[in-house]
Amino acid sequence: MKQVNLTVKRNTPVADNVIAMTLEGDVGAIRCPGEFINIKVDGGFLRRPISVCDVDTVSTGTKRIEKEAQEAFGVSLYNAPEIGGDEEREVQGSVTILYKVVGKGTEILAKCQKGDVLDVLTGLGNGFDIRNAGDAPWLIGGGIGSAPMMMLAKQLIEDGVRPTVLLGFRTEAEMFLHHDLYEIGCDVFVATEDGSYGRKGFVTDLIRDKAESLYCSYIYACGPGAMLKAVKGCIRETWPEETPGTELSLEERMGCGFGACMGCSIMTVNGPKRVCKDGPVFKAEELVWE
Amino acid sequence: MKQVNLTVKRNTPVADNVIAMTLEGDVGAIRCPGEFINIKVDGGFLRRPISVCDVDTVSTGTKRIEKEAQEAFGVSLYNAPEIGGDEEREVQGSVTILYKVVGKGTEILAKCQKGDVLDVLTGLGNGFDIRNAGDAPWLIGGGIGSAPMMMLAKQLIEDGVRPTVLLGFRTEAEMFLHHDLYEIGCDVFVATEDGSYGRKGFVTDLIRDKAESLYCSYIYACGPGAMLKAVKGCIRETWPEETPGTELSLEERMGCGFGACMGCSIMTVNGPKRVCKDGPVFKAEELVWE
Amino acid sequence: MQINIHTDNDINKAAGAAAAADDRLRVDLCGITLDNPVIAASGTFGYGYEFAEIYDINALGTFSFKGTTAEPRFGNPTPRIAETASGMLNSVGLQNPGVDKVIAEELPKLKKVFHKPVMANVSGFSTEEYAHVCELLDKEEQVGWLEVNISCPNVHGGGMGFGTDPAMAAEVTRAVKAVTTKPVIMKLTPNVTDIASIAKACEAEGADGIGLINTLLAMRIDLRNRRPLLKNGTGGMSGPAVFPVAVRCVYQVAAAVNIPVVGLGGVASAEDVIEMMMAGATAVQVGAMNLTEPCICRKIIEELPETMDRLKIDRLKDIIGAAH
Amino acid sequence: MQINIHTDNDINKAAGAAAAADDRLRVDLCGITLDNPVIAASGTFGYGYEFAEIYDINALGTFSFKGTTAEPRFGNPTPRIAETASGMLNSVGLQNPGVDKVIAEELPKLKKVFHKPVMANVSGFSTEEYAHVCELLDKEEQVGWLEVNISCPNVHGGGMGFGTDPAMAAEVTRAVKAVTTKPVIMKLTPNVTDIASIAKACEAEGADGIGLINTLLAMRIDLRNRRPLLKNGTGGMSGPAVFPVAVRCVYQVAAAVNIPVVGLGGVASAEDVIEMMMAGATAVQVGAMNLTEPCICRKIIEELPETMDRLKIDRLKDIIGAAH
Repeated sequence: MKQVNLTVKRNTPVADNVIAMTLEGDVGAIRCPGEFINIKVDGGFLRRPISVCDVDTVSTGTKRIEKEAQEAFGVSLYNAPEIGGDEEREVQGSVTILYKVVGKGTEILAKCQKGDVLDVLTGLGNGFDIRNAGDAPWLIGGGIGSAPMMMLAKQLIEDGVRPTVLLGFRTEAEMFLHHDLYEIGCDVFVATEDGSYGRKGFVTDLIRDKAESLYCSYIYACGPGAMLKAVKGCIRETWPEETPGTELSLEERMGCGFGACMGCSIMTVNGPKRVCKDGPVFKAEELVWE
Repeated sequence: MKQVNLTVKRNTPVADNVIAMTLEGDVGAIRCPGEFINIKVDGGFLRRPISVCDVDTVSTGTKRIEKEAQEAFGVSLYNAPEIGGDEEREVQGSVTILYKVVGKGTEILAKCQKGDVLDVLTGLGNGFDIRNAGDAPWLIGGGIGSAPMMMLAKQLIEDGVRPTVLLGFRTEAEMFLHHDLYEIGCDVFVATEDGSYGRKGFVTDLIRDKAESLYCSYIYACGPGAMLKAVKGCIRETWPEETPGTELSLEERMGCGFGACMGCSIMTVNGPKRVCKDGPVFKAEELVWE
Repeated sequence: MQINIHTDNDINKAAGAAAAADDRLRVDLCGITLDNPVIAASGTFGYGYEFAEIYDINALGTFSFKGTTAEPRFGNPTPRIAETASGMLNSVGLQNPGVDKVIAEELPKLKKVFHKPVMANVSGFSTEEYAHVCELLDKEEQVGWLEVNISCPNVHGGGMGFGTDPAMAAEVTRAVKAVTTKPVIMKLTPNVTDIASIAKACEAEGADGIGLINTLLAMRIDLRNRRPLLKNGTGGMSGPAVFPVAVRCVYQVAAAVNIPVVGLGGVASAEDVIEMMMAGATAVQVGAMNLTEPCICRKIIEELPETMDRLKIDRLKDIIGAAH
Repeated sequence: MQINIHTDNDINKAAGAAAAADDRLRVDLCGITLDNPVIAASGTFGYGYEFAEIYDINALGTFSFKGTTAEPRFGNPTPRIAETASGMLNSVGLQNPGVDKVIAEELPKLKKVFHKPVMANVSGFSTEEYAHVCELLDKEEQVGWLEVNISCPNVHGGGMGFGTDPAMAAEVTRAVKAVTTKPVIMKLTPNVTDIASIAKACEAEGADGIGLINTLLAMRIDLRNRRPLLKNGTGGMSGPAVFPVAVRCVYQVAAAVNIPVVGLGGVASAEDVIEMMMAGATAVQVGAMNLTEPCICRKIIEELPETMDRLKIDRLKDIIGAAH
């Protein structure tokens, strides 16, 4: 975790009610896809936790952050979010987030102008582990939960893997990222609830469709709780024998966002876990959903 | 009372810790010197009441507001602050206030930039009545309480009267308005507590000095409570027989600033009065000070 | 004093518009219909004149006028006001001209600008005083409801003592009900261990409604002179800071009694009005916000229909207590 | 888990600086010297590890660790958190690994990053449980004080019941004092009619200090699904919104007892620490603000000297209770 001041570089709508914000400054604490940042907004008491969509450093690609870190610390940062050193590691660059305007906090964020400076906690959460991807990973996003798939896909592609991306939206006007993900080299499939674009139906319908023709080595998913439950069930039904390994990124109302307040705890097969610190990404088999 | 959005035109220091802010927009509800405006500041719950230092309308001098009002309503607005019509009367112009940075609210005000828009209640309070001035009025200001003397002096001068102004400050670095008041044609005398400018001592010392040589037809005073008490006592001692009529503008912590909450009530010889609505200007003989 | 902004003509127009409006906003408070559930709270609205200068206060459901005692009261010495995070403290101490002058002077003046039944807020220092003042105000045609404040935190030996003990709350209720005919709403303090027990004691003695919350007992200290900022020491906290405490109290009391609840405490928006109603309030008072946003009540009333649309609420009366 | 940011070397340096500092900030809390009166409050600071990642937590006076019960507890279902004006609600419900695991696992880990006596926060569902947990923690060398929470609003039948009745508060105090040797600070709820009477009952049974306030019982409602926003219904409100209520409670209790008072509730700045101390607090806890400004305690400690200069305060211990 590192507290930094980041400068708004861009804050523009990319779909109905979805805004992309790019923030410039020290992004050195951001290690892996699936992490989030926690933004202080004027007039709100709690910070607003928002998933990292993409990171760029001034001189290097996103993958280099991990490499630099490995060189500096001699360890992989994946699965070691509790390691220290954030304070010392400074990397200038930019981080992009996507957010939906749903309440007072995001309304205030939406009003930010280029040049505004925001107080941000970076390097939060335990993200996706790309070492598990295999050779044919599937990335599944639902609505605003599609955001972290950008950074994840970029890192997989840098590793020489071509991800298959399945995205679900309510309607065409709310779609975003599908084109960007295609441009960087992903195979992208979209479902919309109303059929206004792509397959009519849910992202689970896409899973069933594509499983007939495509191999899946591993699954990364992010979206609303109901979708993730459906995805987990669908995966088990679709591949009853050799179920692909699955990582799910959860949403929960948070107090601090860095593991202090136990406000976002869930019960797992390994006991209570904090979504903000032990997650937001969990292995599917760890989760106990009623 | 009228709620208006005013645009910051100027917000610059004029002395140690004293800032002059000029706000542009509809100032039509401001009727007479001694009134205040009540400004909403971001992050504060209560508005900040600040005395009007000066008003300018786009096409006319300050005195014209009264004249326009007389034409429009057929009555003098002095001593009739409870009359309605503020909503209907729109006069474009600017209002200048002077404020001391003493707490969170004024700190936020001090950060305002040219072009910022503030939510302001205008036309508040019962101000000085220039009809009582006579031919040789004295205007007495202490510290930030000197601010309303500008508009008062201008109106008196438009009426053909040359006011004598006595100002008290702690030290030269905290002085302001003395030069402006001189420039518009007042006789200005200053006392500083440390003697760094003008007479060493208090504004009451100035009263005693000047009373030896100058005639006084009426007194208008504004400043901290302790100063006003001293001034009232000093006037009675200096002119024990024919004590000049005196109007004093009081300070009090306010809730609403427009007479609703009774937060700033004081006891007078005429019963309880609200400083924000019945005042802030009271006749000296009305006040009961222990 | 002249108050001539809103002519009878204006008022007739406003009344016409209200009649034309459907009953989406209408609620019944103790047998009297309110055009909308928004009531300006006692102590933040004077006798309405200051607000009548800037908007037609007949837009309100109604308002509750300044707390009235038998004798005139100046109240507490100043400073009476302090600012807090998202709120304020006051220790006005029931300043009012006394019931006789209220009836002789304020009500006739009020009649010129407000044409709906008004809520009469009553305070006292003894059961007899409460009964006496209520009896007099009960006879006034303009008065629709008696709001009996047994919760003022700012007067010693008065008010809050009655509101912190179920037996004393019951006694005041009984005494007032014995001499009045109009609906009696008992206004309670949140500064108690069990607010529902106080509400039930009032209901058992015939109270027609419960109003809550009065202010939270609080204090600020002046760091420079090292003394409480308010001359009276403690004061009552109000404003958005207290809203979640008020919602909790309304929820608890609404679950405990079968009479209407009037919710107040930090209400600042149409959403807040709806939240209070879902917690169990039949009508909602707006207090401290009147002091910083003088047009807030009108704004809330104007924003209610679109807020209801967004939340798929047809009629406000349908959501009373919906969160239970 | 590795926590290797602050090496022993860092800590020695910090200790050296603290020793060199004059005793302007130093206070005595129940016989133990605090380098400064700033204590991170229980439930907002975990076991300190998360904060040790970003600053040397030995800068603190001390901190109070997560409320500990006899058995492990998962706590309440989510959502457990809601935002309010200048504050927040929580209904975590005493999630903790249980006293045995705290002693076996958390305290040894804590030893690596925190080298001062720590405050052990204890909760329970019976007098026996309080006594049992306190007895175990009392034996741990790292523990400086036992902070007995009889005020948690978020567990049914537990905690707050003990804190709302002087007799029950006295009973818990007596039971804990009988089996412990270290200073016992009883942590009280503000959700009572007369907090001073509870404090006096604790003092009479030998409590060494009083801590207050725990959170204000409150509620928010989700307007879309028309249900309380917190799954548990009500929650505890904290943050700057409650600060004036906390100052009032500290003032009242400090006037009523002769043992030290630990003030907390919405403290957000060096000025707030000073205000609490003037109201009567010997030490001051910082709670909710740790969650939104993780470095707030360090910032407050750093800003205390200049704030004291501005207010002409020589030593903090001189202003304890100055407003009385």
